[in-house]
Amino acid sequence: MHKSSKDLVKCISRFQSLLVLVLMVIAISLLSDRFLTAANGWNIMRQISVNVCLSIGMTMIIIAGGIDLSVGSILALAGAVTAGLIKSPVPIPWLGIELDFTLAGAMIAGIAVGMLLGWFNGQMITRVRIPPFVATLGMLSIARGLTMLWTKGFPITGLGSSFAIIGTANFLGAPVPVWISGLLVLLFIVVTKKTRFGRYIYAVGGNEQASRLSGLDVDRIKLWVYTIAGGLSAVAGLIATSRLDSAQPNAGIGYELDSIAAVVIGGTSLSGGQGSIWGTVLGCLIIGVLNSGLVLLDVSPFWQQVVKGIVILMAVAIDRLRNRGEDQ
Amino acid sequence: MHKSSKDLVKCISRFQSLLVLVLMVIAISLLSDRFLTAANGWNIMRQISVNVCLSIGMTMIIIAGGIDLSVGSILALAGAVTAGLIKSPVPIPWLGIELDFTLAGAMIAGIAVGMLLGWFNGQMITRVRIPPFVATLGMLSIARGLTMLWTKGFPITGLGSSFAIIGTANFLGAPVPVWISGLLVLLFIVVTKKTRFGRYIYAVGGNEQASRLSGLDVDRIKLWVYTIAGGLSAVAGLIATSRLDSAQPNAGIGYELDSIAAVVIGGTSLSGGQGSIWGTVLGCLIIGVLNSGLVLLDVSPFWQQVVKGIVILMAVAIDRLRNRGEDQ
Amino acid sequence: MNVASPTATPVLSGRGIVKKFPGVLALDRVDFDLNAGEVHGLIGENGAGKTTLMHILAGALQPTEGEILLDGQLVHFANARQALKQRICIVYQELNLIPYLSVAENVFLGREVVGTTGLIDAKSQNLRCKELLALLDPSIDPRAQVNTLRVGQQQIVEIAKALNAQARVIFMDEPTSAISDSEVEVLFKLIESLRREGIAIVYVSHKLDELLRITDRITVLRDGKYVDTLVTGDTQQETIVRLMVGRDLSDMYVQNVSEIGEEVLRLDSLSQRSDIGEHLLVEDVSLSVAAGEVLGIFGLMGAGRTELLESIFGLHPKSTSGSVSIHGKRCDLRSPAAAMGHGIGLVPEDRKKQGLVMGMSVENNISLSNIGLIESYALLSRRLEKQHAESYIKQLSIKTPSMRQKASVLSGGNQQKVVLSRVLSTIPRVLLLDEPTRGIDINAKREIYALVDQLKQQGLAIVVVSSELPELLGISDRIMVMCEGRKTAEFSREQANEENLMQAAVPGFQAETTNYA
Amino acid sequence: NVVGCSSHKAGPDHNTDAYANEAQIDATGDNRRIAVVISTLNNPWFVVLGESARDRALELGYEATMFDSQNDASKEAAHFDNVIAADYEAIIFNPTDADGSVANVKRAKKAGIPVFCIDREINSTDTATAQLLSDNFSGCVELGKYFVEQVGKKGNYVELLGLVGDNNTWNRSKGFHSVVDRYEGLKMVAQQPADFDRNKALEVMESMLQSHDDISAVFCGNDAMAMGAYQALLGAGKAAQVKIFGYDGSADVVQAIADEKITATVMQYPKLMAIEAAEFAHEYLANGKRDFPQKIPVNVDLVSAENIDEFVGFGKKN
Ligand SMILES: Nc1ncnc2c1ncn2[C@@H]1O[C@H](COP(=O)(O)OP(=O)(O)OP(=O)(O)O)[C@@H](O)[C@H]1O
Ligand SMILES: Nc1ncnc2c1ncn2[C@@H]1O[C@H](COP(=O)(O)OP(=O)(O)OP(=O)(O)O)[C@@H](O)[C@H]1O
Ligand SMILES: O[C@@H]1[C@H](O)[C@H](O)CO[C@H]1O
Ligand SMILES: [Mg+2]
Ligand SMILES: [Mg+2]
Repeated sequence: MHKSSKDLVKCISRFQSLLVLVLMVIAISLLSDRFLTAANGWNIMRQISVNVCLSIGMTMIIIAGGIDLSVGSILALAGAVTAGLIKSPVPIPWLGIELDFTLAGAMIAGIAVGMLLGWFNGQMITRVRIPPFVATLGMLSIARGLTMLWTKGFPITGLGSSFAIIGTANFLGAPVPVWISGLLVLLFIVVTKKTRFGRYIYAVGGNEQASRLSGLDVDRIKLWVYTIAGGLSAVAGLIATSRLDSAQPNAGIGYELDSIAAVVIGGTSLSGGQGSIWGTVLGCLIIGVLNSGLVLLDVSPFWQQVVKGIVILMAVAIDRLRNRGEDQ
Repeated sequence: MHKSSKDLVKCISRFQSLLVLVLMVIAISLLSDRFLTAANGWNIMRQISVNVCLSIGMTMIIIAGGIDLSVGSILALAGAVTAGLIKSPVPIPWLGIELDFTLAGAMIAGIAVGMLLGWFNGQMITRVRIPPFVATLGMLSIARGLTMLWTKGFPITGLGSSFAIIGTANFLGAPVPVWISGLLVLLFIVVTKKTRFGRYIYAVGGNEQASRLSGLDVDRIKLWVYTIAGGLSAVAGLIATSRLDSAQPNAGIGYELDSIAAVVIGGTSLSGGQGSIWGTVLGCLIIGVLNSGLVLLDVSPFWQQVVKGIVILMAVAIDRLRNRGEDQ
Repeated sequence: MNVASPTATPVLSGRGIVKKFPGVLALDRVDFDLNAGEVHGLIGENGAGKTTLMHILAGALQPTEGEILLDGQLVHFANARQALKQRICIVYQELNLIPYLSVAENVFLGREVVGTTGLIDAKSQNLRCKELLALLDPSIDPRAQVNTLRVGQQQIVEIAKALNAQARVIFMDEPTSAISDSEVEVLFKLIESLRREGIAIVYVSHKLDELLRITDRITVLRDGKYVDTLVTGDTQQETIVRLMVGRDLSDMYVQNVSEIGEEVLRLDSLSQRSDIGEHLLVEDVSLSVAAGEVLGIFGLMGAGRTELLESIFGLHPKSTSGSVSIHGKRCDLRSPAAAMGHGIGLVPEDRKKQGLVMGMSVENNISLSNIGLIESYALLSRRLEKQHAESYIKQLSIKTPSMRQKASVLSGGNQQKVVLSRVLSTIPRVLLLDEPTRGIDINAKREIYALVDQLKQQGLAIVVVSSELPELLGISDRIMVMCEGRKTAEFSREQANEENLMQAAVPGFQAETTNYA
Repeated sequence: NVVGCSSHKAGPDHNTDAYANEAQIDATGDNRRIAVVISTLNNPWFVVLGESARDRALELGYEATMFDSQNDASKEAAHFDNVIAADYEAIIFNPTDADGSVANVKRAKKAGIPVFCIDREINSTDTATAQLLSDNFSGCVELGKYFVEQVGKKGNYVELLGLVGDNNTWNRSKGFHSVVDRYEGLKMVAQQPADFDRNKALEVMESMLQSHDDISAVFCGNDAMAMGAYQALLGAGKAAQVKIFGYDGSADVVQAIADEKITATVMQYPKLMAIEAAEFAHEYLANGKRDFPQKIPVNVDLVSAENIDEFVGFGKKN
């Protein structure tokens, strides 16, 4: 009996965010007949695709016991680098040559830059042992400055119709950003749940010392997590840039908080060791539905902020009240 | 011998931020003769006074094992409330009366609002057991929304010359904001180091469960810490509003990160139980000197962000490298 | 006992191992040899360096000086992983499991079964884990999340993990400190069969009887120095104690008969519900303790003793029913603060997690519970705090380099004394001690027993929870037994003996003796 | 140019104390410095504005430094303090906020430093030495007329506002509505702020399109938002049906008008405005000129397919 009641709790807990989501969808649909349409559904999914990409990485980092405040800045830099390389070749004066990137080359370069910065985060955290919050806070500032330097403060626009595909085209009836984020979600659900690497992420976040003593190379695992997250931020940057047909130097400011909110609403604990990508996707959807719903219901932008704050609190409060017994 | 070498390390560690600061001051003075002037000294101290107020509260919260992302929004709301009450009386329709606040009344009301929101943070954290990061993230959004609602999105300006004293006047040769923040620093150094309440803050952050079993009312202590921090954010809001002679609805955006950076640079550990207000003041000074120096040295605004990020990393890195032995 | 032949090369040995921590010389040129197929005991007082030595031999720490030989070959382990590759495992003193992973996931951590797809094969892991656990404790479900298991079960999972690594050297650091007697028996059988397979085992324990029972040789450490290695067969308990302490110990238990005064603490059908399930952790317990009396409480792991003390101390106000009275007056104990206000003091079971603020200084810890004592004009006084701490450091002879030292660097026994000081500074009338000697060495134990006796003389009412029978029999005036949350028996000091206590502690006993309690 | 000295002393508008005066005399030596304080560099419009002012000041022989206030009036206040402490001689100023920036300018004035506001206004008529502002209202009157011409007298449209705390936002909106509101058939079905930001505009527009699928035009308070709106319409497959109107004359919108993606914008001349401000500062410092008109409207031009050949980004072809 004990066991089955526990299983029930677990089951509810797993589907709790889903429940919140469904209730929200029902409520908004009752208030606005424009909400529950296929077009709006795709719209919401397209809008959250950037946050989904960021939050996949954020989820893994948080499960591993860390945090990343630099995702928004990395997004901006990666987008700007790709856009810059698409628009104009890079001269290498001392070799007397110019590097002219293909579209694919420019995109790979953007993702590589994201991974490099993520790797740098990881190095600061694992080698120099700077706490993740501080290390990525430093990176937040550095990467933003680099973006400004690279763009000289100007957006880089007019990136061509091939590049626009990533952000704006449809494929088999679904927007390409939704395909990209959806495939990444599937990939990383498998990675986190079914591979050694994923298992180790949970282990490291659950008990770092024990993981080390069990023979895991804790530092390498963390380094990879941050590197991958950097790459995912870069992908988000490509989508955002393509959607705007412009790399904005101020893109992504404040996105770290949106992303953390999605992760937390999705049930991942900030103390590490627990959580899931699937939950995070629900978290992103809840935020997306909320954003869209508030606009459709014509709620004033000022109230929107209040309501959003309350929803964050409520989503987590439900979770905490349910778990109350366990952690005291 | 063993002991004395340890003492030395301790001593250096205590004065390390001071060392960083002194080195920075020397370096900038060598490069610019406009830096080391009395006027610029007061100038820097006036500039950091807002961050000092915020960071006193942040330090106590972090020592107690928490974090507060809502300081910037509370600053904005408190400033707006005070400004609003100074400008126009509040009608209470169902009583058929109007409440007309005196200047002091308006200021007290602003501080009370700050404390109320801090108290609400504390309630969320201690009763509902929402992790501080999330609870204050929600408040960040809610208080910003409330500020927007209260101001309808417009700044409230023209607050009169008496109110301007707080932010702009001098008293005995020093700017009033420097007096305010300086006195608060002294007060809270005594509170944290010399009173029961201060001792309890360290205990709660060091080991919550042991504190509870030692008879401390952990929840009440935390509640007070958040409430006081809310009040301090409000004071910061009054200073900022008075300096500008205007309550800006978008005041304080992103200040939480500046404040956390100051606390961390000042040697307070994000894991709680350790740290000092004095260190935080040094952290604020380091950031202030850096900001002022970068401008005086004519560093481009884009490079400034890069340099600031690097300084955050370096300040903490030195600390970590020095401590390396201890925590492994 | 088959004593390994001294001519064979040891599997693993340490030569001149030195380990310095900042301010502490934990190991001072220690030599250690471990032979294949032997069970090698390691003993010494708290802080003697046992754990440190094991960690170095298993790669979890690097020595400051000295070398490690594996099969006579010089090796260097940069981390635990490299030692694990050589199949050298530790069952750690501090539990080292991942709380949110399942039993099987923990057992296979770092050596996952990976299918041809590159993905983890959870099914076969669970299966193999089940087989492994069948040897140890079949009641553990491989899919259960580890943090839902009892401490003892978690210890078993750790052992299963070492077995699964097919270790040829296993270090066990106080493996029985948290498991029940029946589990101990299982463990010993297992150790025996491992030995027969030629696996070398290092066994650390403060429990001399265990060491004498299962080891082949015993190495004694004192203050980080190697003292001697004895062949177990020819060794007397007294010899070991003398080597550990460096002198002969007088009687373990001091017990003066004290004047039993009037009733101080009284419980009337106290019950406590579980936060999670609906079952009762403590069920209908009534008792009474008088001034100058020590009431011992015995029971197996999970009998509900800790919960009982915690309920009295006001830690679970919402789930507790029944009444607590002090000096005949019923008290409403809503919180530890309220309990302390009524003169109740608790020394908790886990001093690291519950007893001390490890990052705070010794003096700050001592004054934490009664900070009013060191206040003057609403401010804390350095001078008063120092005096206050000094008096306790002297009274309980706490060994610390300085009272401003962090509590974390003290040895277990001294940490326990700091907790005691903190509790005593509230001037309690009732003192609740939960496993007051768990994990502390024999000398520190003696001092604590003496202290308990002294406090009893002063007229305190004392309740001691312990899982060690000799200890309880040595210090209690009366002993109550608990099983599955219920009080199953109560004996006077004269009636009590190991047999009847144990009988009452085993489930199924209470049916016959309800009338007794 | 040393003539300036005497006229400083005679300057009518400063009840200068000796100290400030001395500093000024000093500064007319070889170390003459002008500060360019810009509300944010997060938008190319401002980068052009700031850099043009700085470059012109450099040409005129000054040391010039650019400050980025990051849209935060408090950061701006800190810049002013630094500028005052460092004895700059003049400030070319793009305020973050019409009200919130007034106190800063007052402080500078008190310290004897002239302030020339560009592009954005402060709500005070006697604090800044001069304010050079695009004639936003009349620019949008022109735009409003063209809007009616293009969209017709009937239809639904939406408006994206800039920053709600900025006067430009409201002057543009008012100018536009002063014309368009006279036609009852033209209905504004939604009005939302998008902070002059391209990304924000994209998101707001996407959401607006969900509730209003029958719009025929969108009026945006600047060009960054017009481009964001265009991207949203493109994504929704409505770029061809919905006419977009912007404001600024940024390079990408000028191009988009040529490509017939966007219908019209209003060209403001940030370079002219900035250069003129730098020259005013020079007049003030070098030639002792004091009688600047308080508000100087800078002419703006409607840009549409009809005259697109005359324009490049932020200016006229020459
Ligand atoms: N990480 C560390 N940092 C500083 N000192 C340490 C550290 N680990 C152990 N010590 C010190 O080294 C000495 C040896 O400790 P160790 O844990 O090896 O003793 P032990 O014999 O296992 O004791 P116990 O019986 O309490 O488990 C002690 O003085 C201890 O305080
Ligand atoms: N955190 C927990 N989660 C689940 N069950 C628990 C928890 N803590 C205690 N229990 C259960 O509560 C019951 C009583 O435990 P309690 O700790 O009071 O026993 P005890 O006699 O003091 O044993 P121990 O020697 O382990 O302290 C046991 O069944 C135990 O398994
Ligand atoms: O006039 C400018 C530009 O329109 C810019 O695009 C936004 O800010 C306004 O002040
Ligand atoms: Mg040990
Ligand atoms: Mg217990």
